[in-house]
Amino acid sequence: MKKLINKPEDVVLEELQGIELAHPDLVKVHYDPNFIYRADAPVKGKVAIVSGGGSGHEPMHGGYVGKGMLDAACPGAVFTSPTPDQVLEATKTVDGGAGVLHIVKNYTGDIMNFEMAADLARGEGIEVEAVVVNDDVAVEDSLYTAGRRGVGLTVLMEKIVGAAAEEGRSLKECADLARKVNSQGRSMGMALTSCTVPHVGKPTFDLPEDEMEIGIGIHGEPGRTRMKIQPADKITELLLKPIVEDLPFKAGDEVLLFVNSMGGTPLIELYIVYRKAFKLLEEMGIKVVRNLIGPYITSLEMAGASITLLKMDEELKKLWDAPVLTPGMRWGI
Amino acid sequence: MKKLINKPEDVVLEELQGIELAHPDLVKVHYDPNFIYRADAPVKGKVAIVSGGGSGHEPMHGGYVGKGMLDAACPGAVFTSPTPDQVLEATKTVDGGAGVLHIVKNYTGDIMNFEMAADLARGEGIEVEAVVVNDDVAVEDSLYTAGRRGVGLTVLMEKIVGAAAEEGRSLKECADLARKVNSQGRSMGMALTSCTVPHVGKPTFDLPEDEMEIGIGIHGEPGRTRMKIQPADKITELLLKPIVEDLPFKAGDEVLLFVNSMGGTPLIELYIVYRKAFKLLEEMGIKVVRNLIGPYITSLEMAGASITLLKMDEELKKLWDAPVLTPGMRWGI
Amino acid sequence: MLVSPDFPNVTRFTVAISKEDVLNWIKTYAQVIAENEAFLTDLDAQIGDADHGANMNRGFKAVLTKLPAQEDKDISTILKTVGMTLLSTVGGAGGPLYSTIFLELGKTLADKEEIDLADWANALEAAEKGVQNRGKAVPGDKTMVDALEPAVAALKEALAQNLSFDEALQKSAVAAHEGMLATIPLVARKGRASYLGERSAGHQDPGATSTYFLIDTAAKTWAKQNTHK
Amino acid sequence: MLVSPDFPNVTRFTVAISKEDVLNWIKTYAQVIAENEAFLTDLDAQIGDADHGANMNRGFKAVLTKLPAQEDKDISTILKTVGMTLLSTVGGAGGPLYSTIFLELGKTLADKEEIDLADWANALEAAEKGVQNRGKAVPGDKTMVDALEPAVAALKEALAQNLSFDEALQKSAVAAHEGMLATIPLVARKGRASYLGERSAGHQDPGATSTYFLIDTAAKTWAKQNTHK
Ligand SMILES: Nc1ncnc2c1ncn2[C@@H]1O[C@H](COP(=O)(O)OP(=O)(O)O)[C@@H](O)[C@H]1O
Ligand SMILES: Nc1ncnc2c1ncn2[C@@H]1O[C@H](COP(=O)(O)OP(=O)(O)O)[C@@H](O)[C@H]1O
Ligand SMILES: [Mg+2]
Ligand SMILES: [Mg+2]
Ligand SMILES: [Mg+2]
Ligand SMILES: [Mg+2]
Repeated sequence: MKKLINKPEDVVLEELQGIELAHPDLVKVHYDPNFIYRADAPVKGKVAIVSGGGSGHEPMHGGYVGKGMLDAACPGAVFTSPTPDQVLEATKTVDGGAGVLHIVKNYTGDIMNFEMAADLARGEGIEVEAVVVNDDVAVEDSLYTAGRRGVGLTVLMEKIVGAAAEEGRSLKECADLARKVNSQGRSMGMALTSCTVPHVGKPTFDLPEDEMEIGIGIHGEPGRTRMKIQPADKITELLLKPIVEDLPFKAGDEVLLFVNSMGGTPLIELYIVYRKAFKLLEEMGIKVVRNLIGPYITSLEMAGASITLLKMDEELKKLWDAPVLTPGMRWGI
Repeated sequence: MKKLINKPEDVVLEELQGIELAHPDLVKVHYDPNFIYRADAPVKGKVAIVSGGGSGHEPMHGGYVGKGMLDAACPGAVFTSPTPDQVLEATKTVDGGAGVLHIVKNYTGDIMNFEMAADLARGEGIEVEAVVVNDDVAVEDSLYTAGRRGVGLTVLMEKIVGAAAEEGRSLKECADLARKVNSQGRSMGMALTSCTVPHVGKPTFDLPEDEMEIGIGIHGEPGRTRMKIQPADKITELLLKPIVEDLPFKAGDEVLLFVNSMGGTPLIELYIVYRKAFKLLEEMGIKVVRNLIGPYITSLEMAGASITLLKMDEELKKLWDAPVLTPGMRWGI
Repeated sequence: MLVSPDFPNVTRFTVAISKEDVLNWIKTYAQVIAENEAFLTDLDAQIGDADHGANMNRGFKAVLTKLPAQEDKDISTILKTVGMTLLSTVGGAGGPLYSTIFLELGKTLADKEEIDLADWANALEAAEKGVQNRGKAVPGDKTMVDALEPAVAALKEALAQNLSFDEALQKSAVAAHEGMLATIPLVARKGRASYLGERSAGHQDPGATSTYFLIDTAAKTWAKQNTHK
Repeated sequence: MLVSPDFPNVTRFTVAISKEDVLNWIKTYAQVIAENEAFLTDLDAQIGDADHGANMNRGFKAVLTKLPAQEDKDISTILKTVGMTLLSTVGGAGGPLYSTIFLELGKTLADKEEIDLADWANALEAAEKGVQNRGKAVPGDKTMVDALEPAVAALKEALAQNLSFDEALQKSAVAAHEGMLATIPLVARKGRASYLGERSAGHQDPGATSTYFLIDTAAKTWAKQNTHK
């Protein structure tokens, strides 16, 4: 295992210490239970946005805490959803009296832990709403399964809903907006290599030198299919097509195109993918009006990429463009 | 070779196409010869800052073109310095009448190609100054060698000098400032894995599963020593100590601490390194007043990290904080 | 040897589970989990995210540090403390679910100084219901329910058949084991493995495996080497 | 067969290098580079950045596309065109240096319809000086100068010794080869390999290798199979 870490069991703690030392102007870190929260929390009268999930997806979620985005993020162990006490404490800490919105990725563990925390918080008199992100078209959806995973769209939702909260919208309005974002966004990812969970010490899966995994999850969960490595243009097609067909996105639609690195794939390759995705969309009459390109929701050092499309309208564009000041995303401030 | 690319020989071209499609508001791309330049170039009366170098270090340099940073960047083939015609054309395109500053990393190829371009540009009546960055303490310096490599400090220099040019400083002032930054900054890097140059198709070097390379260059050039992998804290010490001793940085100094990913190392690990570096500096009485953490000067997908320290003063702090709007670095706008 | 009031024609041992037995069970299970961390993680790597072993081990290590201060509390309090500790240390799907098991056991066994087989069957049934309520999985979904549910059924059947204490526990362990193995061909419909669809078939469910260990450890640590009826 | 005016006692062939020879040399070299791309890159991977083969190959592929339009130009123009093409396609250290070689050859051979051995020696010496001026490397710095300098020296010596055309070219190729091999133990003082310090010793310099190929290709493509004095 080749990592810049000390002991595997200290990875999350030491990362939090690093974040605390690096961004004292933006965030504070609470330990035991662990959560990262806005330096100026609670913001009186503002709906607070809380998210969280397993660690290993940095900058998500801790890197998105700050003005215009999250009020708190609860990092679990690597790839393990946080516990209810983390979410409860974070919720209590950032509640500014206008209620708290939980943004939860659709994983059984995340759902259960956030639900328990929400129940406990409500028991303490805090108004809590939860919205589940489930944008991964790699997963077949069904009433009788756990449904789709929450992946890249989470980043976009946190930015957009964070802006709405900053604007002064109510808890219900924020939750409705989050559900709207969820209904208009779709993602799919692929991996060229496996990630290695620190406490496991070896790759989660073996991927031969000439193969790739299409439809990979952000925790190294196996995907839809394994196949021979294809050129980037072909891979881009393999990811984009199911996304477009699922919603479906249609000619005339305006979209945000988000090309994300799984961690180990460098920016130079993301631009190659972006280029092809842009052209494919153009051919379909779909107009890219905003974009995001980089490692924003990662799976440790996994090489690979994901594509997220979000259908945009004037409201979403305005909220996307609104100022944001966090360790991981910043503009306008 | 596991990469999201099409043909190895098309990597740079397609990356440029991606950048062009992604950031039309910020930059334009000129092909054949290849360079990326500010969408609003030439900025009349402003000193233009031009840099460049081999591709494979993204977001450097193309990602740093925009308001408050570079006016143009000339990308060579992967890990190969650009050619004089690229630099000449870029220089002519962005010259706003106040002269052009070339920021050149200290590699024989870069030096020679930029020098030839500068000579040609001067022949066409453009005032050109060049400043060489050579901050890599891993390399022993001597009058009788090619000296030290230019690495992480380049990013900081481009930001700071870019802000100075935006402020309206003269060519001489910008060049002096660049030399000041160079004289006050030092870097060192390490690798956990090799990078793979696309047209080579296999790793540049073999690094056994339990070894690392200390003092690595950003082109996968071998470093100072190879040794068994150590814990992150120890590695941080191995990088930081030679940096601090070289300038030397002293108790009471204010510094910018830049912890950089070589490409394949994810953010979670950078924060662990940042934490230790911060603490070591604290113990030495050196105060971190600014920081930068992320993949800003990479070596394709190489896993590893580098540390750069820059001694700060009020002038540098003000210029660092000045607004910047580029694909790869953005704040205040 | 007493005549059971429920089954008047049959003599049976009043073999009961003491607080020490419960503590012993939990401590032994913590050890089993530690020893099987890599195994559970390997199972999870195949159809999940390679953390089930680490999650459970982190949780039960925390339990072990909490136990000393609990040794003079009653069985119910001990079980609830285990549940609360797991809730705040395990995370993931396993955290709330294992927490639920122990919280339900604690709730059902309130005020008990000792537990007999019927108590145990009732408590375990409550735990199973709790898990099903929380996770919405039913038998056949390829989850820990697939080990828990047959264990409860086997216990109840053993009670009905008036099997010995050891035999009853043994039957529940065997049933859990079979339930665990039966997850192999299943296509997951709940939990992270369900994202795999058909590709989840052919792999043993990690949660069902750790649950089998839980039931099996009970059978082993509580066995009285008493095979009489 | 004429009596040489410089060496009146000796008869020698006026064996000259024609424009076709020059074109042939360049084309053959492009092929040699293409065949040795991986080899040159491997050498560069050890003490550099693994691009020398690709850089040279990119440059000479571009040269090949430029040549057809140059075939009716004179030798000097052809050589300068090669130099300019390399300058704008190779990049790195190799680009300006190889460009300098061809530009200097072109400059020195201005107006020549044919090149004799003395012309060639002069031109190659000018190229060597040009490389040294541009790169500031001296012999022993572990660079292409270490192949170029002995090749020039050998040519001049062969001229002084009045060796045959073929022999003279052969001597220069052998000298370049020896110079190339002699880079192996050297510690680099110029170029990217110099960053390695002592660790650069034990590896053959890629630029010296491609330069040896250049000299060797000249010897091979220009050989007249004439060993008379
Ligand atoms: N809805 C559910 N109901 C019951 N058990 C479940 C459910 N979802 C998951 N599980 C169990 O949890 C196990 C995985 O636990 P763990 O790896 O700790 O959590 P995570 O899946 O969050 O990483 C699965 O093997 C399965 O037995
Ligand atoms: N200053 C110099 N003078 C002469 N030759 C040099 C000099 N620096 C480098 N070289 C030659 O260039 C070769 C490397 O070329 P190449 O790999 O194409 O460029 P780069 O080093 O920029 O990647 C070296 O092997 C060496 O022979
Ligand atoms: Mg998990
Ligand atoms: Mg190079
Ligand atoms: Mg798991
Ligand atoms: Mg090279």
